[in-house]
Amino acid sequence: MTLIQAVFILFAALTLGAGLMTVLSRHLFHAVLYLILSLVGVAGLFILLEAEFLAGVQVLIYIGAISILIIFAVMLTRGMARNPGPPLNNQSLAAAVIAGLFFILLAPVLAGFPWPTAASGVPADAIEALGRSLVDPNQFALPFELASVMILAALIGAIFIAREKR
Amino acid sequence: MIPLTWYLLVAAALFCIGVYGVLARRNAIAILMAIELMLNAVNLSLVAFWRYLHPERTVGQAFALFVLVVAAAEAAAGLALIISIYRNRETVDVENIDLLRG
Amino acid sequence: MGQIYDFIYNLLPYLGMWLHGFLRSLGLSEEAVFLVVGLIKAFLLANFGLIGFAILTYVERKIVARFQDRLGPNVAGPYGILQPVADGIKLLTKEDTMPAGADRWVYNLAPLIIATCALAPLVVIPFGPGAIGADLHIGVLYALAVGAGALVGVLMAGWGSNNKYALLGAFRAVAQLISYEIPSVLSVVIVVMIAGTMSTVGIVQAQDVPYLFVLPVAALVFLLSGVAEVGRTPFDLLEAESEIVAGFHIEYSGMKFALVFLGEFVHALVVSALFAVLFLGGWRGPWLPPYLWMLIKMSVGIFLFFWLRATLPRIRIDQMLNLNWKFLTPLMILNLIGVALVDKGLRAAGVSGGMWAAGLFLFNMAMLIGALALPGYLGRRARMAALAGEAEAEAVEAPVAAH
Amino acid sequence: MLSAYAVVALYLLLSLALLGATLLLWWALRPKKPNPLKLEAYECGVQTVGDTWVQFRAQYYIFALIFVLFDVEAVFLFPWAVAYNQLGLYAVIEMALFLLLLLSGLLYAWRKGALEWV
Repeated sequence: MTLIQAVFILFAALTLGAGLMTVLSRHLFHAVLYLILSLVGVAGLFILLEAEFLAGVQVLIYIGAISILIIFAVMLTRGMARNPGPPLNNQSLAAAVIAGLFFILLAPVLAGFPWPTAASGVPADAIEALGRSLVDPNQFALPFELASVMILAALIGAIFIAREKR
Repeated sequence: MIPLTWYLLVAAALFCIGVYGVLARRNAIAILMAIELMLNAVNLSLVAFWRYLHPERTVGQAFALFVLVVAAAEAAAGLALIISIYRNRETVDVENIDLLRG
Repeated sequence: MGQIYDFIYNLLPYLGMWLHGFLRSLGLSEEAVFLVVGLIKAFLLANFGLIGFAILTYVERKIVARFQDRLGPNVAGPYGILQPVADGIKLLTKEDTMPAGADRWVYNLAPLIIATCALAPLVVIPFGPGAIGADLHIGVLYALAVGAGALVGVLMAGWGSNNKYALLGAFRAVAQLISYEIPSVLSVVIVVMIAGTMSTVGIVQAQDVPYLFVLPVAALVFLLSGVAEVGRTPFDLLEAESEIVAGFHIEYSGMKFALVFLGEFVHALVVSALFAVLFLGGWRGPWLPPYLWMLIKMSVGIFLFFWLRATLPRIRIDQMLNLNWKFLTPLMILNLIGVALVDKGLRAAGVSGGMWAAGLFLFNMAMLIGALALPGYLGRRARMAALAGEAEAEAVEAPVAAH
Repeated sequence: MLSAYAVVALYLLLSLALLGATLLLWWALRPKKPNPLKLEAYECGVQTVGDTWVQFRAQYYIFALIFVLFDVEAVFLFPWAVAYNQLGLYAVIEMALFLLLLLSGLLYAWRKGALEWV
């Protein structure tokens, strides 16, 4: 096993272990912290995949923003955080079976399929190319503007819902 | 070199963990977190395919970015809904939020 | 003479070359040499942060004391220069307290996370050509992203302490930090746009004219939001001693407190280093060696922080949020669009070099003056309207009173 | 590219280790005289009243929400900014449209009073 594979296994174990703790953790605040840890693992995997821009974005958005939002929500609904009942509902066993079966069905397909691999490496100007393609009318200009509309919709909707009515 | 299948297996496992969380947790915020895990699994497989199949094209990274926007919008609006429900019903347990009108 | 100057000027590259040759002569492979050099770099950088923290505590007390016509620390050693050592020994012999009901792991890990996240951006700060921990393609994005990790540490500290003030302080701190992240990210985007790269080295190399004189609005906003993110006066309401005692780190004692404190000071160091890299031209400058220029430019930002702290009172939380969301954020968005359009226009007209810089500078100054005049005008109009309304109300009431 | 991140990882681990070492040194040196009074929550010496879970304002959430959405927008700006020098006017206009849409969202929040603290 090479060093890089060892690093991969480390990050994969971090991602999966922390992810598992996220869904199992009794305490909601701890679940958020495990979620953050899991997202750090995913950022590490992104770096191994040489998608450094996405790794940075992952840390900036998921850890620096979305998880903060989740923690705020946890604190605002703290009545639940303080005396958590059983974290799982009565269909948890069935859920485990479904998720496990799903993985068991999926894994051989993924492992067995002969994926073609490109010989070329990541170009040095990958981020630049991404920027160009985002505003290129033949590529992602429309989704790009729609993303803005979507953010706007989420902003207006969420403010409308969460505002304290006076 | 790491085989592509390793990444796909990790992504699949993460996705299944998310599925379990969505199905089994009672707290609405916890369900939202499990959804974030699933979105991350999707992103991971998108980026892995990008790296191994078409690193010279930008489509993988661009899609991962759009997934990120969806995740952020979903978290913002979803949590706002949960807070609003908590304010009215004093609970965020999805077992108790089963009426279409409060 | 020339040789000595050359040696001092190129001290860091020479050291690097010597180290590389020395390690190779020991019979190490190229990878092993890379690893050892990386380790040495990492060690030096981490110690730069830690020693910088020790020096800054001393310098801050001295400077603030001078502003207030006091002497500052002057007992430990000549001019009190050993004060940081004394502080360190004191903190090392303090008892550890953990409040009852604290969340054990969360409470104890929070200071480590805060301090590490504050130290992390130092690795992309260039101290000269080639003298950088790691020249990442996403340099400034990395610095912004790992800085955001400290937010989680703050929330962990607030939650784990099981204390009202700590939790309130953490909420306030995070509300402030996240608000001011937007203008600072936008000003960084403007710099990235003009420089055409996110690498810190690339940004320094692109600055033939320091961006302070090309993008003054972005520079000012970056500095202002930097002050706010570090949480120093006038934006120190996240630890307002007189309101919520000390904020999120109220329950920490001894070395754990020192780590939180270290986070604050190193963050100040990092912000001023980033300011030097983004707007002051980094290591570039005449005569003096690059690393000295970098240190001088960093101390400009640091001195500004101390100056502000000694001069200004604390602002209220609503003022803090209004300044950010109703002024800085719209201003930066419009500035971004404006700079992009003016730059494209100037380039289309074939203007380059000094004239290009002057054009952007003039545009920025016009925008700044306009932006500063507008709230003043609106405020005056609102006040006049309110006064007129009062006068009218009196005029209506007066006959009733006479009656 | 990965080698640069190896240095970053080394640096992060090393600074964590150094900070951890100071904590260990402290652990070895510090006095240990436990006393239940010392473990009470510090509120300036006044006896703690009630719960730690004081009422929080939903306003905090609103600001966090606006922040998240603007942060996402900033993330789109970065690759665009890197490519900016090679792009024509149309790219600037597209980005201006993108930003002005968001600015209108901010104005909506302003008009609705969501940006007021009190």
